[in-house]
Amino acid sequence: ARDQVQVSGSSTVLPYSTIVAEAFGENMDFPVPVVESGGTGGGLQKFCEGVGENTIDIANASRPIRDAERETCTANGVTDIMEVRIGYDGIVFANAASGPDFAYTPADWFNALSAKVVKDGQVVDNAAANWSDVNPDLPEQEILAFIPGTKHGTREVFEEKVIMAGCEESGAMEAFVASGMDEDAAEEACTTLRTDGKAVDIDGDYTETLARIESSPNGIGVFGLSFYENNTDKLKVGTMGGVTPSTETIASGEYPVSRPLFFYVKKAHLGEIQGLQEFVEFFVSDEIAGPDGPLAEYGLVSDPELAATQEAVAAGTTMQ
Amino acid sequence: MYDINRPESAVTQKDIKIQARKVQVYYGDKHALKDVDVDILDKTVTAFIGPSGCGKSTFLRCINRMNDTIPIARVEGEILLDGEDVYDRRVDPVQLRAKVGMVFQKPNPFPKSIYDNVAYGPRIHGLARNRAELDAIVERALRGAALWNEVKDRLQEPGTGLSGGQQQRLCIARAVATSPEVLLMDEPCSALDPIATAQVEELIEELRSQFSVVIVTHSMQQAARVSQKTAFFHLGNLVEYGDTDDIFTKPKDSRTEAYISGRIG
Amino acid sequence: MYDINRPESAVTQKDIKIQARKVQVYYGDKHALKDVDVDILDKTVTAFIGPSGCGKSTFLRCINRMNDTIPIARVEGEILLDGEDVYDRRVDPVQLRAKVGMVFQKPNPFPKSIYDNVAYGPRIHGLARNRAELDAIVERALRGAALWNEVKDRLQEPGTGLSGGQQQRLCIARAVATSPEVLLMDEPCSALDPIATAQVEELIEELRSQFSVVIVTHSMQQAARVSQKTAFFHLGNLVEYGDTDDIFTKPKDSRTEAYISGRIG
Amino acid sequence: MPLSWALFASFLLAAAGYIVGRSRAFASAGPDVRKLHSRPTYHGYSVALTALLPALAVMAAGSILRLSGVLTVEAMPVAGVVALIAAIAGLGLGVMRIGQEYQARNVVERMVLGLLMLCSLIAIVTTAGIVLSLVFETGHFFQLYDWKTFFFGTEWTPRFQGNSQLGIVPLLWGTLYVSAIALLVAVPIGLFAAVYMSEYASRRVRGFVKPAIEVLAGIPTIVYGLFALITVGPLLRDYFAQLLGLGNSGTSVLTAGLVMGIMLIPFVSSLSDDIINAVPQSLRDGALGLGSTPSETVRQVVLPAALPGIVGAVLLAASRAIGETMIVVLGAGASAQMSLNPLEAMTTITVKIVSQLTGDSDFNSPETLVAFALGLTLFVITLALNVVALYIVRKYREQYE
Amino acid sequence: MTDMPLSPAASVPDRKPASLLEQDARTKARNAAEKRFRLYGVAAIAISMIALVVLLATILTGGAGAFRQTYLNIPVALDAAVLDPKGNRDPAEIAKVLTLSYGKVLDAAVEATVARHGIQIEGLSEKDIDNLISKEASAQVRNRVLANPDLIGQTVEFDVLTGGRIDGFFKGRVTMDSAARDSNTSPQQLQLAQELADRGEIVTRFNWNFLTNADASDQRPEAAGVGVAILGSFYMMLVVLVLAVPIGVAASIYLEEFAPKNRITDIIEVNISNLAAVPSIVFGILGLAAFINFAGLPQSAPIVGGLVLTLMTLPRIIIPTRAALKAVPPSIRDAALGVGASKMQSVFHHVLPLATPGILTGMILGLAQALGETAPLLLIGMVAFIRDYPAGLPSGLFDPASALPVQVYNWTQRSDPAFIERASGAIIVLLIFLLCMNVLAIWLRRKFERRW
Ligand SMILES: Nc1ncnc2c1ncn2[C@@H]1O[C@H](COP(=O)(O)OP(=O)(O)OP(=O)(O)O)[C@@H](O)[C@H]1O
Ligand SMILES: Nc1ncnc2c1ncn2[C@@H]1O[C@H](COP(=O)(O)OP(=O)(O)OP(=O)(O)O)[C@@H](O)[C@H]1O
Ligand SMILES: [Mg+2]
Ligand SMILES: [Mg+2]
Repeated sequence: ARDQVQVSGSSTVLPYSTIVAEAFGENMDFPVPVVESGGTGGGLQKFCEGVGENTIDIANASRPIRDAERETCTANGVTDIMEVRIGYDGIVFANAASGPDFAYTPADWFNALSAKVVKDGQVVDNAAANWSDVNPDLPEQEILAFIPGTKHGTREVFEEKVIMAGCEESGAMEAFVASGMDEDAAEEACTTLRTDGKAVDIDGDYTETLARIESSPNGIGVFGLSFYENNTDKLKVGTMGGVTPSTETIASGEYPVSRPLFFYVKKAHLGEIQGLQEFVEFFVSDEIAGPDGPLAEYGLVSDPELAATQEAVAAGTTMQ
Repeated sequence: MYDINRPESAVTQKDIKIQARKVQVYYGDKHALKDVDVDILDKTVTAFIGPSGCGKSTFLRCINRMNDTIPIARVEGEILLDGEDVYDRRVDPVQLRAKVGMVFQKPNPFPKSIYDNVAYGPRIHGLARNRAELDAIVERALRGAALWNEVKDRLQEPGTGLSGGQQQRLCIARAVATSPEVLLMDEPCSALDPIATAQVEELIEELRSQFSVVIVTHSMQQAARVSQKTAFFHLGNLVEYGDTDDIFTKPKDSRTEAYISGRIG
Repeated sequence: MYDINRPESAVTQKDIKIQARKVQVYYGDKHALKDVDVDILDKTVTAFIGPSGCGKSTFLRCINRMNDTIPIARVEGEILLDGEDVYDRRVDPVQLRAKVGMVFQKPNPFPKSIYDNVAYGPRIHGLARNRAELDAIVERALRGAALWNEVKDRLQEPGTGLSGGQQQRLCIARAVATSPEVLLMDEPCSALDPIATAQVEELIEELRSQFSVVIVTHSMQQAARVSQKTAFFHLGNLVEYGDTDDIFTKPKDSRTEAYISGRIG
Repeated sequence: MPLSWALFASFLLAAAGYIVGRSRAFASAGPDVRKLHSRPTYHGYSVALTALLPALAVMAAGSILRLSGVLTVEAMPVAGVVALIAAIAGLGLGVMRIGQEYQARNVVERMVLGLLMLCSLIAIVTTAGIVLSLVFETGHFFQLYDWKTFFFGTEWTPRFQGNSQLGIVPLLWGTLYVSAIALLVAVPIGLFAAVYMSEYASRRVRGFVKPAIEVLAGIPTIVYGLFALITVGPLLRDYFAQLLGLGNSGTSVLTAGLVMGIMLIPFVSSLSDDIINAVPQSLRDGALGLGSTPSETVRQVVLPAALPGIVGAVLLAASRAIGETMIVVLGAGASAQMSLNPLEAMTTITVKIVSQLTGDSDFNSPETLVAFALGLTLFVITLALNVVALYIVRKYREQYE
Repeated sequence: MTDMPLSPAASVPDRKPASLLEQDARTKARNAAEKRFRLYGVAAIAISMIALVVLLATILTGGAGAFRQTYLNIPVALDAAVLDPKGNRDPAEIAKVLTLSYGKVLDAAVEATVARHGIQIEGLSEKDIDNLISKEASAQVRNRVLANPDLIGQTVEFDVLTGGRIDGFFKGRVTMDSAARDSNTSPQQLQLAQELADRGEIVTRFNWNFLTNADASDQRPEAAGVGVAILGSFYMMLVVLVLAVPIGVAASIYLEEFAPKNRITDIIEVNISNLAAVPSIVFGILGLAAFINFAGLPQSAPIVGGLVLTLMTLPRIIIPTRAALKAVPPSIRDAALGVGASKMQSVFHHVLPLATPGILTGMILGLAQALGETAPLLLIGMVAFIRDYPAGLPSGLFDPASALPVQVYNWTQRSDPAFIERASGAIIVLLIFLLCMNVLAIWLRRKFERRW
């Protein structure tokens, strides 16, 4: 029989998972769980492969499981799934530490990166070259943004909470609708980014984004909060709507760009795989996931409703 | 076209070792050997003569099926060894080649030591029970091929580092060491000096007491010296076959006569 | 040990083309050629004779520095071509080899068409200005090597698909086509029938009118027929060198005599 | 009896069979070993193989049945016993067959040939496996996504919300572009290095240089990727692209191609070197003897003779180029564009297979499933390229001797 | 017989007067071409070697630091009140105390040490002092206590890892400048470390643990090692070596020497070259489907990784092997067949030994790639955080294990910059591993190389 818990999924959740796995192995009489990184989609796919020793126990996800995925799960016999929210991930915008200070609004980002913008009431191709073209308060620096590639969940959050928000904030959304688009088309127009090399997709990880900023010092990158906090010597974070990102401002909801992180547990494995129950409980315990725990220290925004999660885990509540 | 007058006497005297019937060889489209019929006797040296490119090597390679290795070569007709068709599907060419040894026209020693070159055949056929026996076989073969004196101190050096004539003798020794029943030699003395040639001819004479030897040669003198039977090939045809003495003294075909007297080539 | 008595008359009559002085060749530790001194005349055919393994090919390969390609071979002494040391550091072996052509002992046609084999030399030396000229050179060379009739219909077929003797003649044609000043031929007729041999000998005779030809042969008759000078090698020594007639009729060295009369090999 | 024990026992039986077979063969030969058709060792092998192969076959069958669920775990010991019985039966049969006439060598060789054939079948089975593991999900993808847009679409913009543009054309273009540049770097450098090593360099130099260059193939691609990103990319951008006005992208096809080319050098150089070295010296002598320079010899005689091997080496390099991801991600970027400008960022099919497969999108969505379609399409394209390569080799091949 | 004069003078310009010592124009041109050609060769090799040196230099300068590590020597008062709250020294009870509590004990110990040395630094916060040492230390102390509960209540000397930033400071990676901006350290903390180092409490020494430790989480780069990865890579390469090389050579022999030359073998040939072009991740897809889902082998296991890499390596061995076999001149086969060797014998006795250099090259390159590959391992669960060592052979083949390239891949993605040094260190280990794997092959290849 397999004697260690197997976890797979999102690379955003991965560092938190490994911190917990390591502490779990140190403090408990169980082997250290194996934590794979394969992306949320890949992890959930493995998760939904079926029930049994050859399948994984936990899938990490940087987004909630989708209905279509639930269906596949059900079709493969993975019916009772526990959803555990572990906290929030803040998404920050940072440039090289030697660069100027930036104070953005979502509208700035929209106007800098969207393929179509509204100028004097007209929908035109985005021609902004410098940040100061977008907003005179911003430094006069060439626009070059390293944004997560389309494989990343972060991209979705970026599009939704920054670009989309900026689109609405700047009134472009209305202008798009006014120009004859329907709601969906307008939304799509909002989130369609320019392809002239100002917005550079990054398929790799934040380390790649950081390396790109080092080789192109004008660049501004999109990072996770924890990554930024580990690299404050190289990066300078920008404020969003006047709020500086931190675990506190995110937890309080002041800083807008964040998303919940989850993991999913196969209930059928709880009794079968030794240590699984303990691991899940350990993960959400106050010592670990609480605001003073190692996860928060590393940059995870602790979930204000952690107590409810702990209860649900103890009770084995599954998704409906 | 082909009207060989086989001497009946010879056939009755000795067994026929190899019987070729209507052998045709094609290289792709090229018809290289046409309707060759010949009986090669046991314990006899048969010489194949004929101008360069007439098909002597081709026929030789038919006998032990070395033509199988040339993808474009195609053989038709029958060749019987001791009455069995060598092209029969049940015949194992490996066994055939163990019986019918061959010395190729171009010396092709293995890139191994001289000793290993000669010992290879005996080794794979299990002719020696121990190292001493093997040593003896190798020495005998090398002596037979008149190479022993030149290489006895350098048996472990590579066979490819020998001179042209030495390589040729090495290949003869290699073929002899496996003691085949029939030995096909394609111009075995072409790179040899007269003395070495004489020694190889002596070896052939010696082999004849037990085996059948077929030798291709361009030297009429050599053919006359060593062979009892001679076959003359011309442009892919076997023009004439008979006792060596007859062929050289009273050839029946005008082409044979022309060749022997040095008029066609 | 070495006491060659060079016929003064010959030297004065014709220019010395190649002068070898104290040539030593070693293959690793093996001393293959010892103290060879020889003068090869222009517009003369020189025959090298001697038992197999005595160093004839080795010496031939020294003259056009083909020994450079054998890593373990080491040459000492001087070889002068037209008075210039071919082992001089300023000498370009490429130019040397263009002047001193060679036919190897083992036929080694390129894996190209027959035409390309022969045209190779003229092409790299730029001997033809256009295709027609090249065709002419190829045809002339093949005719000279007595191969034209056999291959004229298959010039585009690979040279490796020829019979042994045909390959040999192809290599002769290839060497002749570059019109070298000296032609070194290592047993050029070993795989040839008498007629072809005669034709090649005729070619050699013709080449002699302009060039110097060195030929290695095992056939005393051939040496006597084609050469004006003969050198006899034995166990790495040049034993005797002189007019062919003298060597064959009144050899000075007992070893020469023994070899010619067929007693040593 | 567990299978591992049965396996062990069969090997023991086979070893015993070898000894028995050999000695029986010696015995039946009598004083003259030549009377035997085959040498005694072959008799030994034949007995060993007749014992071993049936047992292995039974065990393999048992395992497959077990995996496909026909047999239960409990039935496995039975399979072990059956395998052992098969081994013993084979052993008996093998020993009985020994005799002067028995063609042990042929039998052994036929069995070995069978094994060899089996090994080459693995390649076929692998292909079948790959196609099977791709084709199902590809079908699924085309149910969700219009095939015309996929094959002819010139835009690649996957989105989480769906409604993505998933045209393969820009990816294909990027793949070909990057690979072509990489080969343009690797093939000349590799070939020249190979020629130099085999024709000019001394044995000592070669003995050092060849393995040293091979280290290039062993350096993890992430190193190359970072090299491209941090060193080569900015260099090309600052001193080349910006000066020529060809854009100012830090990542470009050229960057990735150059760096990948360096990684591919050993594939061309080492393999070609071996093949060139195998061309018989007599051919070189022939050419040199006619007064050609070593380089002429190499170009006109040696390389044509070595062509099939060299093409194989280049194909291998090309394959590696097509399959590479890390260098492309870091060097060429991740944006799917179609441009002639080599100083612009582009990406390749393989990169997108990896990123769509390991991304965060819904695993049932076309955005993820497209990876399978990309894989299968790439498979078909490379197949076509390989057919062309085979044809070229056949046409220009020069067989020596 | 020759009906044309052979004299070259007819059509050939007279080349007579040329001396050997001076080259005519054409020869000059040809020699120039020759020189250029040779120069290209030298240039090609020079480019390769320069690239190699540059790459190795980057790896070495980046990774050498991973082989040194900074330690702090402190006496730790193992406070019984914290570590054994019930006071009955019951191991089960002691085990309930988590590392978090040990962390507090250690914090006190570090603070005590600083106080003992009387180090006073303006603006030094308590957090700076506590973060001087690695989080790994608490696990280290806890393990020691669990192994020997009698230590509780005593003061014991411990050699603990310093934090990643402090370690970086002593290796020059972290400077006062960067620390001023860095939220995880401060100039004061570095100053403190310097003071302690001056007093001999902090030392930097060779880091065996890097080679033996398992991976560690993002918070403790200083504790991470490649032990599990080395073992995992070793197991996988064992599988690849045992399967891919013999199968690949056997398949090549069949295809090149025995298979009839027809459509089917053409298809197989094309098919094999095509397999080489299949991206490695697709082999991962296949491996997941065939070995894990169908055959039921475990996730993250070296056996599956080895099998997948075997399939991936096969074509890369078959292609060079076939080329090498093809390059053996037919006369050698003829010679063997002529003395009555069977085809099989001629191949195994003569052709194969002559083809050995090519086969070994294929092996060297194929294994190099197999050793460095991560993509296929992604799908079979080997790109993972694995702390526990796999068992010995053979059962260890079925235990979860990591691999060297995986470790590199993982570490380059971690946020703490200290992992970049570790990644370069792992690359050095990987290259050494590769070299060890190849020396035999390289030596054999040199031995078998010959011309004929
Ligand atoms: N490559 C080599 N390596 C080592 N020894 C060699 C090599 N080539 C020739 N030899 C030796 O040097 C001696 C002279 O060889 P060479 O080829 O010159 O003889 P040869 O006179 O041409 O003989 P043949 O008439 O048989 O061709 C022989 O003993 C031979 O074994
Ligand atoms: N592999 C081949 N492919 C095509 N044609 C061939 C091949 N081998 C031989 N031939 C042709 O077949 C004919 C007979 O060749 P074969 O080698 O039998 O001649 P031979 O009598 O041995 O001549 P030689 O005395 O020159 O060796 C020749 O015209 C030759 O060109
Ligand atoms: Mg012949
Ligand atoms: Mg010779």
